[in-house]
Amino acid sequence: MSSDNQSSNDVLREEVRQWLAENWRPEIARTLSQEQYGWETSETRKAWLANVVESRWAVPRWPQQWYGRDLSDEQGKIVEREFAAVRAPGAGQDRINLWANTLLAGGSQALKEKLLAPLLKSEVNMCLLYSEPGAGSDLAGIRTRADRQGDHYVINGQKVWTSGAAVADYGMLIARTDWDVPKHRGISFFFCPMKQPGIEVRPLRQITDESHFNEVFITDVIVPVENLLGELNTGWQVLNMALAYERSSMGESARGPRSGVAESRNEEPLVALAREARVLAEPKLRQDIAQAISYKRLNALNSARAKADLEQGTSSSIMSLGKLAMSRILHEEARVRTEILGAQSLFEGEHYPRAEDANFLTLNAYFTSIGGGTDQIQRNIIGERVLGLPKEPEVDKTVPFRDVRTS
Amino acid sequence: MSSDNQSSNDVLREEVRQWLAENWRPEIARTLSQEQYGWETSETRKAWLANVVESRWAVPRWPQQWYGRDLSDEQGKIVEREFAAVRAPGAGQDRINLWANTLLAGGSQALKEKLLAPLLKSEVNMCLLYSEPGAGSDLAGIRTRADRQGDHYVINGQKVWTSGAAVADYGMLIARTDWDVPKHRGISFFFCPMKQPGIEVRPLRQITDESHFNEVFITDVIVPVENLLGELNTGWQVLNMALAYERSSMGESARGPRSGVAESRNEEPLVALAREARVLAEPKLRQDIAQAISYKRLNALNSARAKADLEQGTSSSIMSLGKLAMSRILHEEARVRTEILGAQSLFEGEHYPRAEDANFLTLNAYFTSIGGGTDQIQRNIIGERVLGLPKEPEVDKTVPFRDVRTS
Amino acid sequence: METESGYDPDLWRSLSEMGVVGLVVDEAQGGSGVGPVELEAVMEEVGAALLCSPLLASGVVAAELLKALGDKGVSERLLPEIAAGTSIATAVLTGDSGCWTEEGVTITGEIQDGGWQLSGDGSYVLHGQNADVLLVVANTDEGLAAFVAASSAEGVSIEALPTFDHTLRLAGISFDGVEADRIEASGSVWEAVRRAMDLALVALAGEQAGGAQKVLDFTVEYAKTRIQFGRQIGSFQAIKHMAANLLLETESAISAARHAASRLAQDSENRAEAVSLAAFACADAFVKTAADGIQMHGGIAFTWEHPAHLYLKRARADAQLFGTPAYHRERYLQELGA
Amino acid sequence: METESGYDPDLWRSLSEMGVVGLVVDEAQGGSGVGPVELEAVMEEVGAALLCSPLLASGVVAAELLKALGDKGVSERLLPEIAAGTSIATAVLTGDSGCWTEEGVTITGEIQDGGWQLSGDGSYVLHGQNADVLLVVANTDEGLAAFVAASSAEGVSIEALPTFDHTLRLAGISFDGVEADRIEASGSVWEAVRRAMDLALVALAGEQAGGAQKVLDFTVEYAKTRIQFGRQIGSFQAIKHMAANLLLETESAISAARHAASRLAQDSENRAEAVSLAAFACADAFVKTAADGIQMHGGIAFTWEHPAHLYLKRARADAQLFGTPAYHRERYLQELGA
Repeated sequence: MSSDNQSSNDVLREEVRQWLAENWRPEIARTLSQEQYGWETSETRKAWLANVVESRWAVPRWPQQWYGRDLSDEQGKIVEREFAAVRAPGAGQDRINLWANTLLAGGSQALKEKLLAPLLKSEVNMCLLYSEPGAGSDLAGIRTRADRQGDHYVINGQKVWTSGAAVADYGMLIARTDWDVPKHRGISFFFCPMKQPGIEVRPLRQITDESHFNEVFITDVIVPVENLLGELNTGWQVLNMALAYERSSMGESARGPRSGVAESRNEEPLVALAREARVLAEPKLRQDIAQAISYKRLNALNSARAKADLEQGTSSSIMSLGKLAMSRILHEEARVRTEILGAQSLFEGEHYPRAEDANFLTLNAYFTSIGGGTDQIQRNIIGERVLGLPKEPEVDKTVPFRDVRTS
Repeated sequence: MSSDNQSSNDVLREEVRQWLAENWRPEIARTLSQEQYGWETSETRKAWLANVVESRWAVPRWPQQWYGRDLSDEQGKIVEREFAAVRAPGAGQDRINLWANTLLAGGSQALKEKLLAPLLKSEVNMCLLYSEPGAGSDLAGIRTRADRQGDHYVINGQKVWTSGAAVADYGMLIARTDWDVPKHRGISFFFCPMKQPGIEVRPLRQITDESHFNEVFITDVIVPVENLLGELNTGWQVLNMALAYERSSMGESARGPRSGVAESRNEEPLVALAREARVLAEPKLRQDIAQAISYKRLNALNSARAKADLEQGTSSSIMSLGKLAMSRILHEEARVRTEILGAQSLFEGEHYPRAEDANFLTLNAYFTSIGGGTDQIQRNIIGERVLGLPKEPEVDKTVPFRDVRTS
Repeated sequence: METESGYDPDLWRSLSEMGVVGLVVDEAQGGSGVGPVELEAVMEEVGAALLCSPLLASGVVAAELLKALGDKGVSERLLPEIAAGTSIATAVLTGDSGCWTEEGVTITGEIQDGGWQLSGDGSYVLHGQNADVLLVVANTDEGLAAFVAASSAEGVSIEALPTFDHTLRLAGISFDGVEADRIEASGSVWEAVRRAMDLALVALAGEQAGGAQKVLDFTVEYAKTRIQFGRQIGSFQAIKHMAANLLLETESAISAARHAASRLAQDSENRAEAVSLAAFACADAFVKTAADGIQMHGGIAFTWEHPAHLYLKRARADAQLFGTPAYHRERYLQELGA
Repeated sequence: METESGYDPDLWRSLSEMGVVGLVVDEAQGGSGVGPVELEAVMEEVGAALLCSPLLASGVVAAELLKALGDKGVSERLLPEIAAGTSIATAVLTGDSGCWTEEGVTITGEIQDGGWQLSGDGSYVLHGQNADVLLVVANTDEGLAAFVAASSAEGVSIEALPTFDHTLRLAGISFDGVEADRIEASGSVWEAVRRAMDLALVALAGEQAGGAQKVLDFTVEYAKTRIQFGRQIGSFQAIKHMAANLLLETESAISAARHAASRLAQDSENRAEAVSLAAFACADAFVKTAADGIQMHGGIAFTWEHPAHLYLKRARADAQLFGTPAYHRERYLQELGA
């Protein structure tokens, strides 16, 4: 690193610090730290984010033209670190804001002018309209259609596994725009306005008896042509870019128990549970517990190695393992919890919070092993993209979508 | 069952009993019971078998024309049971003699006249020439060729995993006779004379440091046209019939330890081993031992159910599970043996017979999980033939073999 | 399946009329007079249909316990009602620990004013909330004894326990000086309990085997019809090989359950070995099949409307009901003399 | 790999000259003066190549034990020779039980005629048959003590043990009143042994991780080139998914081994936790990868000529060498405070 760089970095750091000192006032910090995270964004948060965006700290790596400062990645990190040091939100969106990055990369001038700033300021709510009942593992098999009529597209179809659809202003939607070419080549990517009559949102009841997701029925929904991202029929590429943002963040966290039973910060949850259930001395359980904990620790070590590799500029093959690893961690932890509880696991409800946890986690583990690409799909991806193993023969790769077999 | 049948069965039973009373003399019984089984057949055994064949008890279900009596399957069982009751060998070959049944089903008149009787009398030794280095799981991918020249075929190629090749008089061989049709349709099936110069047999050293198998190099080997089984280019069908005989007998037995350490007849080997190693009280090991034993017992129960089904005339889907089950039994038993022995398993040799067993069984388990169709192939077969799941797209099914990709 | 009262009275009546409830009750007492083999076969159907009824509680555990205790008078009074389904009986055998050995007995009986009175807290009582007749095993001065009490008797309080599997009904039952009739056992009371529990385990094994087979059936069916990437998903090895492994599990479970049933029917010496093998093999097979079945379905089975999760819940409940698989593996090894 | 003497003297000389043998020896004593991190990296290569040498015995266990014992005189005499590879040292720490705790020590030392003499039977001595210098931990009247003896000393008898993995050299060594020099430990002798064993476990973990990665590499390579059914076998999900699972195993093993090495390098408080995690994770990963690797190859790997079985043998040996995976899982849980 040249000393020129070094000194300009110092200048930048100082500038951020000073701006934060002036703007990140104690009362804002206090209000935001006490907020519950949910679909609705508070006014205080919106105001703060607006300030961050207008001061060009939200997306400093982006071009000047779009609220940015044309900073290098390294300089972007400096900004993020200063924000993180005082726990101020809003920076680093050029790295993590899925919606804004997708829009910047693929949106029309008009759409960017209209939505980039609101997205960065969390003034609009978004949802994902990708999966369909008939297109789960095979996302390119979607049958929702978009037909051009004058200066807009008319969308018809059905989406599923959508979270936040009821409060969303826009959905990132993939729809088929050409039925006479192979499946990957006839898909387009839209920002679909959600507040219109043709959108019907029905909550989906999960096996955990929760409803985090919706089915969305789409009937004659209107999307202006400027809401098309990328070129017509290149939606598969836009989608894959957007998915890359998502995947890179999976495998690092997952929901824990929902019982609300306080867990010791100092002890592994499985150890604490076994201690409480007075079975911590059982040799077979001890082996199972050690193994389950090791899966979690090993995944954390893998993630740390992947991050270190990335920071050194080498791309890491380990990153893609996180989701598969997490699936094993969650299923195995739920299994061992059940083993620890024995007959207690028959129960549920407020008097049996430990059983509630074990049963919930058993079912919720499928959220990871199925959702966002099943373990089986994930193993395909790892085998093909990481290990370079050949793909299977694809029977529908060159067939016009119209002629592809469906359920 | 009609009373007519019943009385004719009684007559048959009486006839067999009387014949055995006259022919199965104590000195023969004694000599044969003391014989070691090997590739060579003793003179006493040959003489006994010749007597059985000539008296038409070897293959009573077969036609009169070929040493049989045209008996029904039920009547055949009566003959077998009487032989079994006095432990006399040689009956039931119409059910279990792979070579003779294959020859009867597919052989030319000339070949049957020449070899059927010697096969039933164990006067000729046989081997299997199916697998090739390039055709393991994909048996139809063989590249050994048979070219017609006048009244014989000339064979060139290489076979592998052949047992008994060095002492065999004939080998059941598959070779390619048409290269311009898809792979399954250009294969023919031969009885190949092994005692000729173009046959070179090299022992294959296994990972268990044993040599039960050979590689066979075949150079300009001559096979008379009458040694073709079935029609030209229908060898795949003949082969599948022959394989059916083999498969139905797998999954019921496997080699045990080779240390020669006497094992208690009353105690499960894993229990005995753990007791001897003074770790039988360890709870984790007890779980592993119980599980490993259960795999074996469950397979025995499955086999018994399959046999009962067959005897009642219902075909059983369980039969095909035996080989896959046996693979799990053997790998798991070897694993638990290692677990029981701990550091002892580092050793081998006469002073460490238990370690020798654990290590041998660990490696030898692959004989079952790879040999005769890998577990993976076996799961395909079960999925497709038993559960009726669809086959994978076959890229080489309709391609002329000449154009098929090979390693 | 799931109903408010825990079972459907009409269904219960049909089962009774078909002779299912009285399967193990002698013909002289209004039962079908058949045995464990037929019971196991019926339970395979019960498992496949996720049937929710007091069959296991009343027709199996209670009926077999009465038979094994051998008090002619009590049997002649109760068994006909049980077989006819007009009376629902259940057994109180353990307390909060859910321990199914002699040490697990938590109720005590003592003589007060010339009659027996029961006190203490029982738990894990199958269909306790639906029972008319309670068979109670209790500690007394004279050792373990068995009693009959009416669920409506004074001093009985029954609390439904909140089960995760809503098709399973369990209750905690407290006894506070409840008057009860002592059953005059012809032999050891605990031996009678063991016989009843062995039959219950065989019935449960049949339910598990039948449940596993059903899950495999509808999963394979789905794999044949669901198209992804232009192919039936069952043509992919990932799915096909899971299915093949599950077939091995389910067929083994069926073999184990039927084998244990036939050993009970023969009153064979190594019946306990066969029962414990069936207990853990069938429990594990059902849990694995139900769990893998969800994975093989993908997203659709993550929805409440799809039945797959109901089978997983039942499988998990069955695996804990009368001792965990680990407990039965240990028992199996002991029966093998180790 | 396999040689008659258990190692190749030319290779040993090269390793010594490259500084590999003296990796953990201070520069002042002729070593490279680097630490566990570099050692682990070298051991990954050792595992990949199935290298057979006294590196672990002499350059790791013996060298680290001497350093940890802290007897300046002895260290200055022995470490330079060890680092240079001119002397091969090994440690005698346990007997026939193969138990790697303090209770496993089987040698006793007592003063006779004014000097120390050692007696008893040691076993599982790494490269004992090739060693010049024996470091012996023994029980004495004053508690545990460490000694140096020459392998050529009177009363020493060395018997090579018949190892299943022919690339592994182990010996039983008997001491019959062998004269030895006592090492003046600066602290607890057993604490020094633990430090040496921790380093040995990290080195072994590196070897296992490297071995696993190598097996995965050549197996994936084979799956890309082997054609069956007109396709590379790696295009079948059965093979592809096994490979993906093995990648998770091997990457986790590498992470665990490197993490443990860095914890040792920092002399971190929770070093033991990191070491035991690496010990069982790497052992299991290597065994699983080597085992599945054979299955993925099919028949060709069932032949003696193919290297796959050599890796399985090494994997199995490594998994037993300094305590089984189950032992280390238990230790891990204890380190977590459970």
